[in-house]
Order: sequence, then structure tokens, then C-alpha cells
Amino acid sequence: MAKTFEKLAYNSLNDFVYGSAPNPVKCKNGMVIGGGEIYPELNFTLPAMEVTASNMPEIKEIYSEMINGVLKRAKELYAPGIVVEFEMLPEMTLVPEWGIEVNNLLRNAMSEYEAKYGLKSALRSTPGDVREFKRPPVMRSGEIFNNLLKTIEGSAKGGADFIAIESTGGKEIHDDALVNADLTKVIFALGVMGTRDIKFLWEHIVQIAGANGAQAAGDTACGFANTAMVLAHKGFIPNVFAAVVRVASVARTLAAYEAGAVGPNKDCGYEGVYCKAIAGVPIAMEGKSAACAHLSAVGNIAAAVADLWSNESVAPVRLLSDIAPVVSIEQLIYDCRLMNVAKQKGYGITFRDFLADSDSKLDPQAYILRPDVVFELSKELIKAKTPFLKTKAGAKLAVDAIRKAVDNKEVFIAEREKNWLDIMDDQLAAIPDDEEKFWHQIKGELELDKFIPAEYELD
Amino acid sequence: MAKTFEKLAYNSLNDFVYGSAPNPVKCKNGMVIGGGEIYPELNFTLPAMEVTASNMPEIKEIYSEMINGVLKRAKELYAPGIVVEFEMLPEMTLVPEWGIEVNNLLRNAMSEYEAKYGLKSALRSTPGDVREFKRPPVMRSGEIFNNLLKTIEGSAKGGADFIAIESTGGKEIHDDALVNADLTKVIFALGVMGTRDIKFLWEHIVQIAGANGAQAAGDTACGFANTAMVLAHKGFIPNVFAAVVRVASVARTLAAYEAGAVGPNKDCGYEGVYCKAIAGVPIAMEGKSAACAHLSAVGNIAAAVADLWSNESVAPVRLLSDIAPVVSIEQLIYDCRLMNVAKQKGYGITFRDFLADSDSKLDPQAYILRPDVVFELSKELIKAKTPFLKTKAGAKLAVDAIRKAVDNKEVFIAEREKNWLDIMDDQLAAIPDDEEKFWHQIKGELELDKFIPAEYELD
Amino acid sequence: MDFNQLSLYVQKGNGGKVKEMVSEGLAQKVSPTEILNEGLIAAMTAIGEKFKNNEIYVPEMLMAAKAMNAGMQVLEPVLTATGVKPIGKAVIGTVKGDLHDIGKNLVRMMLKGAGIEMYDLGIDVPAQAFLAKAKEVGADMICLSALLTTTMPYMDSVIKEFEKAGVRGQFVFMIGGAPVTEAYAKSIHADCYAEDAVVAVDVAKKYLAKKQ
Amino acid sequence: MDFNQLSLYVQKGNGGKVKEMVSEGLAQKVSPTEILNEGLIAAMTAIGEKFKNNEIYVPEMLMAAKAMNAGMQVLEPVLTATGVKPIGKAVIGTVKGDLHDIGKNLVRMMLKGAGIEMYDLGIDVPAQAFLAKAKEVGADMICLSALLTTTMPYMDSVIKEFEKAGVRGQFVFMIGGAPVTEAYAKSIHADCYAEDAVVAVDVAKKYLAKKQ
Ligand SMILES: [Zn+2]
Ligand SMILES: [Zn+2]
Ligand SMILES: [Zn+2]
Repeated sequence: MAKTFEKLAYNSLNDFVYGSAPNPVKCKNGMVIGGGEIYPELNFTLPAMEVTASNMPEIKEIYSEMINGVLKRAKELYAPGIVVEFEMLPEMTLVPEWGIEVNNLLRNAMSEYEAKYGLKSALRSTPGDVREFKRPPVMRSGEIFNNLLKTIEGSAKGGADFIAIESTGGKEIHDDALVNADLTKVIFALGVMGTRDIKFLWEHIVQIAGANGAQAAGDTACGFANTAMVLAHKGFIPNVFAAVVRVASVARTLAAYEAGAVGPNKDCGYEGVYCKAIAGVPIAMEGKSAACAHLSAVGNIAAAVADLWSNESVAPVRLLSDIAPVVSIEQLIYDCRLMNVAKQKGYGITFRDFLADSDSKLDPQAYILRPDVVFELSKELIKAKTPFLKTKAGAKLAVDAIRKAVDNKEVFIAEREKNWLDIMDDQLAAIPDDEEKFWHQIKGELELDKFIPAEYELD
Repeated sequence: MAKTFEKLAYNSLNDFVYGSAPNPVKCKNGMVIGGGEIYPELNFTLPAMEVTASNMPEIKEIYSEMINGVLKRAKELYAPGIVVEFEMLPEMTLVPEWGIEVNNLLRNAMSEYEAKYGLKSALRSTPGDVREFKRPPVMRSGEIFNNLLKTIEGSAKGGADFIAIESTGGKEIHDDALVNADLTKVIFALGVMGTRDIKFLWEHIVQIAGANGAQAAGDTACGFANTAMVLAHKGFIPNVFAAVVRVASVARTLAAYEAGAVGPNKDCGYEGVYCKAIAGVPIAMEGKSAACAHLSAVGNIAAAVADLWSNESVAPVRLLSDIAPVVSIEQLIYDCRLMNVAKQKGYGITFRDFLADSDSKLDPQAYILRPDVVFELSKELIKAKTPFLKTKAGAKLAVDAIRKAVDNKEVFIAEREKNWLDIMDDQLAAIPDDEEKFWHQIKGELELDKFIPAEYELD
Repeated sequence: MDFNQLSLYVQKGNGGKVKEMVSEGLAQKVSPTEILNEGLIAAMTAIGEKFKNNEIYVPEMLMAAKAMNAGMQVLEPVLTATGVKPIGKAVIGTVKGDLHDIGKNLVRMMLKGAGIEMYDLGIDVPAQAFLAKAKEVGADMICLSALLTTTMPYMDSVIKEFEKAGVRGQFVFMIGGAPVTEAYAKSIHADCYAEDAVVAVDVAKKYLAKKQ
Repeated sequence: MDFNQLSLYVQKGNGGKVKEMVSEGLAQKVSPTEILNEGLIAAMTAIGEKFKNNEIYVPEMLMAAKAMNAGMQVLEPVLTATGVKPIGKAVIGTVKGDLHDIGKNLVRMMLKGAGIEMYDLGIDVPAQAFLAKAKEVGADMICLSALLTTTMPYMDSVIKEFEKAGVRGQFVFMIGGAPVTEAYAKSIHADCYAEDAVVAVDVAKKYLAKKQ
């Protein structure tokens, strides 16, 4: 199953556009993701309530209300197709039956709407990466790990089209690295720990999903690069730092495709645009219509090369019109309609560039999502031979690209952010190219009670 | 002040586009509405709580939290300008001090952000049309009417840039006409009662606003055409009926401009697109990013010729990211950014047509908002000499246009809607062109305890 | 008597024919209760079903309701004379501070079509007025409507007014309107929530049956 | 002693110099309480202000906190010996079912920088563990963190655990995390809500002062 990507999936930047991927993914009902049209991907979660056995009947009722509201509105708006993501709460993976029950409930509602009204839909099931429930986490064995695999198997058997996960290998070190804006440790966490864990984990997912009729979709550096984004949004760390972490996370998420995943990549993984350029897989992205879940500096540009357009997550809060998930599906459908019309009229690339140009000057996190930037950086990034070296290369490429763009006035960064480019450069320069050497060099500075080196093939 | 519009404000359909109006409106701080760029217009309301004297301190705190959240996010996203609408709850007009206090609180927060951070903003104050609190309503005198004028005066003095209202003259008859899908009574309510009331009311507003430094902005057939839209959405009345009511409401809202209003028209008045074509005034519109307030069939097309882009209304419900008004301003800013970039690149008309084409085939309410349809219908509509005749003409033009579009497969309507075009045609044919004759003809069928004819110069 | 035909006339909104058939039926000594249930109310149930299935619009439903009323004009005196009671009595109104009445009016008409005797207090109705009317007519049910987030809380005040008077338990409270939710209904201890006029009929029937 | 210089070293994150100056100060018989308040805590207050004004980022704040800790290593034994107590003791943790700890860790570090003695229970902490630790160390304050809508309700369970044990009144409860709001804090009778780590310092100080 192991693949390596030695050149871009594209020959021309003019093919790199939303709705179309070099390697589209076909669902059981014939819907094709990345086959030309962009579709909405709707995600929802529970309101304030505990996930317990005694609450499960109410929980199922809530999911039922949400999915039926969403499907009804999608039908009324003549959506050509939608994807629903079921992102499980931790307890739903810790107790696989719970997650699987809800998975099946959603699948049934969707199948019913397809049979009755012809509304095409696909289900993405995303178990929680609950391995970090134990501290330090046991990543490759034990009851929690087995329950994670069980949940994946049950979801696939229950009819999920896609299996995804927000895996957390390396987060033990990355959290602290982030708040300290310590790029050295970020590179270690992503490039050594993260990539190794993803390879291990996704080989399992690919195998289980494949054996049970689902597609192994993709991962996201949510707990890494998105946490960085949120911290930057709050003014905790520099925007340029968050932007660099994003590109540094590419190799980590790409490792899932090397292990055999086929897409669509997960919405919150903005690094998906790089994965699409390199591996040709379709990707989900989220921007302005995910503002219900998090504010961002990438509201439009996130859509530029997306194949699915997501709201990230929303609880069934009552708004003046309807519950929030129904509001989300309406917004996503209209966004997608507009993009598809533009593309059908032959303006796909023009529209893509509207999306990109509208955001890219205002924030480095937006800048590094520019299709042309992604294209150029990806070309260089794949020259690095190993996932670790790709991680380091990604960071360095991002620093250089941002610096150049700042000089050329192509992106605006606050005065106080500028010296962070130098700080990051210095940190990167000190990182050796040899992975083992890096480990032994950094070992002394890591809190070794926070993770188990052996779980990452480290000693 | 009285104006008549005898020809379109445009020579060419290619000038009829979002962000630009033939007669732009300049705010006190130099912001120009309809001067080239489309700006967001943010509206918010209270959560579930009563508006009472003892609640006023808490109410002011809530508005303060909302406005500061919104301004902060607008600043962070480098919004070139925003409009804030303060749509008063009934009690805030019944007790003018309350409305004025909140008006001033908002104005101060906005001025502070402009002074501190250079964020340009303008305030639209919209008192409630509380005249209908008495049944049958006394429309032209009495304590309630005086309090309405007092609220307008106080808001203008307190620094509101724009005064708007959702006036209700004719609603006494229109509500029942709607649920009975009785187009005859709809025409009477809009074309006779509504237009007469608007003329009277807006002459007052123009005078008071002008004397106190504010601009008389515009009205909306919210209680008429939007109620029809909501009823159609629920499946209560046909979509084609709601579409026809929309065009029938044009003359009513236009009457405010004849009385001296200058725009921007109010967001929920989708008939504003016709007013823009005819009177050249800038308009606010709302679509997909107002899904928090109501779902609709016009999510994209509503933006095609908008000068302000609104969220309609949202209470400060807590979402995962932030309170809903902050989520709204983020979405509106991104929508506007995208449209402005497209226009700056010379694709304004192209983008307008993406917006229009993406919705117009799927619902007659969307179809009649197509810029080309608006342009053609407006040309014919202004040939009718009086507001009443314009109302009737609007309805007839809409019926004909929809019928033709259905035949040409340019719009889809459900099978069961088709005979409603005939029903409406028959009803319209039976309405005399003479207003007095119509009144005497319909009088016997109206519930005369519901309104006071003398308030509409009827006997 | 052809109840099916009578039902069809009601559904078509043909008030004249409905009146005629009801009169004929009574003349032929058909049971008035049967005419009511098998003819008129059955017709309204059928029309409600059609509406739910998107086969008709509200105007058709209202025409049917008017036709039913025409029949009731003939039938009611006979029902009263024979001691037949309506399936229930309800007081309805839009709460204080709120002027919206389209939804409230639809509920009133639909409940009436279901055979419930309706007392409409209109809009902007204070708590005391609900209480007074409910006592006066011996109502079984109170229906409250609100369209604004800022008037919805007044529903709670209405129910509290009944509690204060010590008569809360005698009435079923049904609430509805745009901002109202099942959860809100629970939180103020209303008996039930109806999301639209058609649902209101089912809910009202269920609760009135329970009450008896 | 140049408190200003000491504060600058703390703010620059220069732990070595801080240690040096504190030692010198003590040798010169400067009051340890004064060194703490005028030097170390003043520095952290200044750094908090700079953060609020967007002049620095969290990493700089953390570096300062580390430098302060270096100083405290020298100062603390002396303070203890002279019977000076910390301005308060707090137990902190992310509640059961929740694994997020970035925010919680920041709050811990900031409160420590403000001179509060911190006991961190980590993540996924059951109610009983909060209670046991609070009793054990004689805490003044309990800080609860939750990042999920589905774990936030557990904050209520923690407070209820303290109520059941009859000791609720002895502790100030401060809560925070993405889904948490002022209104939620009120609804579960928490004493206070802090929207971020910097606000947490102000709030904690205020409530601890009140408590004394
Ligand atoms: Zn995520
Ligand atoms: Zn996500
Ligand atoms: Zn409106």
C-alpha cells in the first residue's frame, strides 16, 4: 500500500482548482468527490450535555433531529449531493457501540432520503483519537487503541463511505512547543513523532476500511496547525508562526496518503491544499461558512481548491430561522452553487483567484494557502526525501516565502511579527538533517514523562 | 420633496451591478454607499428577555457586548467599512427614551472604533412601526404615532446616519389576504392602503431626518412580501404567489423615494432591486448570510445588485466560535471582500451573473430578482401612472414573466403551482384601473372593523 | 347518508352544498354526532393530511374550514339541543407586547375545524385577560402565541398568573411561534408545544382526550 | 535595591540575573515580601499589561514566568521561614472526559506568576479528585477547565460534589474554556468566569482578596 510522491499531481497551475482532483473518489452511490463539482460537507455536534449510557436515547434523538433537518433543507434546495461528517465525541470511540449506533442512525436517515427523494449523500465517520486519554499515551496497543479500531470497523460495516481521523501522535510535545513558539520542538513533534504515528495508524485504517467497504479518507493536523491558528487568532502567538506550522504539518498529513488513504482530506486540515497538489487527492476545506465553529483569516481562500466545503462543526443551537446545522447546510449549499456555476461557465480559475486574492494579502496564514504559492512550495517540498525532511523543508519554504512576500508587499504582517521570521530561521538552521541525530540532540530538552519514545520507534 | 420616476435610473443593464448605484449616499464620515464597493450591514437583536424599564441596564449591556464584539472583529478583518442596523423592538419605540438610549450607545461605540482604529462605520436606526399596536390602527395621529416620530427625531439627533422603517400600512387587510392567497385584496392592501400610508409617513420622516442630520433611507415590504416568502417556504401558499406579491410591493416601497427618501433601502426589502433600477438609490439586501434569520430561495441572487449585504437579524446566541453577531459580521465581510475583488478585477457583471444564475432557475422568487428580469419589468412598471396602477402592473408583469420563464424552462415551479398563475391572472383582470371604483367594489368584502378607512383617505 | 360526499364538499370548500346535505341528513334523522364526526371532522382530518403531504395549500384548507362552518351553523343548534358537547373549549391569543397574528389565526381556524370551540382574544393580550376568559367560558385549553424573542418570556408570566390563581391544573397550555421550542415549553411547564397549525390539531386532540 | 531593574530582568526572561538580584537583595536585608511584591509580581503584572495591549506574545510571557520562578526558588524558603503566606492556593484541572490542556496550563502559569500556589491535577479529572486535593492542600480556589460542550456540564458535577461534602462555601470556583460563558457560570453557581489566562489573573486576585 505504501506510496511515495515524487512529483506533483499536476502539470499546470491552471488545473489546480476547486471541485476537481486528479484522483477523484467515488462513493457507493456513484457520487464522485473531486469529479468536477464542489459539494457541501456538513458536520454537527451535541449541545451542552454529557455523553453517558443513560443519555444515549436523548443523544440519538438529537442526532436524528439534526440529520433530518439537514437532509430536508438540502432536498428543498435541490442540492446535487452532500457529505455529512459524523465527528465522534471521545466517549463514542471509548465505547464503540455508542459511536456505531449514531453512525448507523445517520446512515439510515441518509439512505432514506436518497431512496425517497433522490438526494445523494455520503457519510464520513470520524472516530476520536482517544489514545491520548491515557497520559503518557499508549499509541499502538491496549484497550483504547483496540476500541478505536473497533469503532472504525463498526462504522465502515454500518455503511460509512469514508473513515477519517484527527490523529494526535506528537501532540504530547507539540502543545507546549506551540505556546512557547518553539519551532524546533514543533518540527520534532510533527516531523518525527507525527509522521511515524500516522504511518502506523493509517496502515491499520486503510486495511480495516478496505475490508469493510469504506474508503480510508484522510487526516488533519487539527490538534497542531489549527491549534496554532486559534492561538494566533487570540494574539497568543504570531500569525507567521501559525502559518509556518501549517506548512510544516503537510508531511505529517501526507503520510496518510503514503500509507494508502485516498481522500477526501478532512475539512479542518488546511494543509490539505498541499496534499492535493502532491497526492492529487480530493480535499475538504472550511472557511467563512465555518465561522460558527471558529473565526479565521482564511474565509474565502480556503475554498480556492476545495472539493468539499465544510462548516467544521455546530451544535443544534436554535437561531431565529432554524437550528444551526440547518442554517449551515443552507449557507454551504449556496456557496457551492455559486462556485459550481462559475466553473460551469468556464470561469473556474478566475473564481479561484477571486477567492485567493480576496484574503491572501491580509494574513500570512491566508497567503500560504494561495494556489500559486501552494504549487511552488509543493514542488520544492517533495524534493525532500523523508517525511521528517519534508516537515523541515515545509517550514523553511514557508518562512522564505512569507519573507519574500512581505518584502514585495504581497502580504501584510504586523511590525512585531517580523523578527519572528529570523527567530524561526535560526531555529530551523540548527536542526540536523539526520533524524536520529535530531532525536538525541533534542531529547534532553523534552519532558520525557509526557510521551513514550518506544511508541514512536525512538529510544 | 415629491419626486416621480418616469424612466429607469440606468441606460444599460451592464451598469446595474452590486456596489454601485446611480445616486450613491454619502455618510457623515465620508463612507459612500453605492459608490463602488459593497459593504456589510450587521443587524442584531435581543435574546429571550422582556423589554422593561427594570431590564434596561441589562439590555444595554447586551447591546454593548454585541456592538463591541462586532466592531472588534470588523477591525481585525480590515473591513473597509460597515453599517450597523439597530432595529428596535416595539417597546423601544413605544418608549422613545429606550430606543434612543440604545441608539446612542451604539453610535458611541462606533465612533470610538473609528477614532481609535480608523474603522469606518455608519448607523441605521430603524424604529418599530408600532402604530399597529392599537387595533384598528390609528395611522396618522395620537400618542403612538407621536412616539414614533419622537424616536425618529431622537435617533437622528443621537447621530444615526440613516433612518429606516418597516412600515405596516395596509397590513390590516394584507395578512388575511396572504393566507387566503387572495391577490385582489393583496393589491388593495399594497397599492391603495400601503402606498398612501408610505407617502404620508415618509414625508414626515424625510422632514424630521433632514432637520436632525440623518438621511431618510428606506422602507421594506417586510410585513407583506417577506411574510409571503415565509409562508411559501412553509408550504402554506404557492411560491409563485409569493413571487408575485414581491413585485406587487415595488410601488409601495418606491413611494418612500417619491416622498424624498434617498436610500439605502432596507435589507429585507427584496423589492429594493426594482427601486434601485427605477430610483437609482443604493440598497441593502440579504441572502445566504442571513440564513440565521430566515431560510430562503434567494441566497446568492439577492446579492447581485446589492450595495449593502446584511444578515437580517441575529440574537447573541453563543456558538462554538463566538456569539452569533460576531459570526455574522465575519461571514458578511468575507462575502463582500469576494464581490469587491471580482469587481476590482473588472468582473463585476460576470460575478453578478454567477450570483443570479446560481439561484434563478430553482424558484420563481429568485427568478424575479434576476437583474435582467428586474430591468425589463421595471421599464414596463414605470409606465403605469400612479402607485396603485404600478402595484397592479407589477403583479401582472410578474405573472406574465414567470409564465414565460416556465414555458421556456428558465424557472422551475412545481406542477401544483401552475394553475395559480391562471388564478392570479383572473383576479388581476377583474381589478378596475380606477382606484375609487376598486375601493367601492372591494369594500363589501373587507372586514371593516380591522382598519379605519379615513386613515387612508378612504370613505 | 353519503358521508363521503359530504366530506368531499367540505374539502372542496363548497359551503352551500355542505349546508344542504347536513340539513337533509338531519331531516332523515341521521345522528347529528355522526354527521359531525363522519362528515365534517373527517373532512377536516383528510384536508389536514393533504396539507401535510404537500398536496394543497393553506387557502384550500381555509376554504374547507369555511365550508365546515357553514355546516356547523345548521348542526350546532341540534347538537346543543341534544346535549352533545364540543370536544373541548380553547382560549387563544398572542401574548402581550406581540402583534403577530397570522400563525395564531391559522391555529384558531384549524382547531375550530377539528371541532374545538375557540375564543380568540386577539393580539397583545395580558395574562389577566387569558385567566378571566378561561374562567368565564370554562375552557379546557389555553393557546399562547409569540413571534419575538422578547415577548416569548411573557408566556411564562401567563402560566404563572394561572398558578397564582390556583387554577393552573385545570387547563392544558399549548404554546407556539417562531422562537418557541419544545425545550422552552418544558422550561416554563407548558403542557405542549406545536410547531405549526396542522401539528397543533393533533397535539390539541391528544391532550384534550387525555384531559377527559 | 533597584526593583525596576529586577522587574526588567523578569520581563526579559533572564532567570539567572533574577536569581542573582534576589539573592543580593536578601543579603542586603531587603524585605522578602517587598522583593516579591515590588519586584517579581510587579513584573508579571507589567507583562500581563503588555500582553493585553498586544505588545508581546505568550512565549514572552512564559519566559517571564520562568524567570520569576527562578527568583522564587531563592525567595520561597525565606518567605516560608518568616511566615509569609502566598496570596492564595488553587487547585486546577481539566474536567473528566476532556483532554485539552493548553488553556489550563496557561492559566496555571499565569496564576503562579501572580503569586498563587498552584496544584495542577492535569486532564480528565473526576470530581472526587478535585475535592480530595482541595482539602489536602487547604486550597482557596478551584479552577475548572473544559473545551467541549459535552464535558462542560461536568463542571456542575464538580461543584455539586463539593456541596454534597458540605464544603462548597470554603472555596472560590473559577471556570473557563471555549464553550463556557458568564451565563453558564452563573447557572451552576460558580463564583466567577475567566475568558482567558490574563483575565483569569485579575479575576482570581479579586476573588482571593474578597475571600480574605
Ligand atoms: Zn478539527
Ligand atoms: Zn473538522
Ligand atoms: Zn424585515
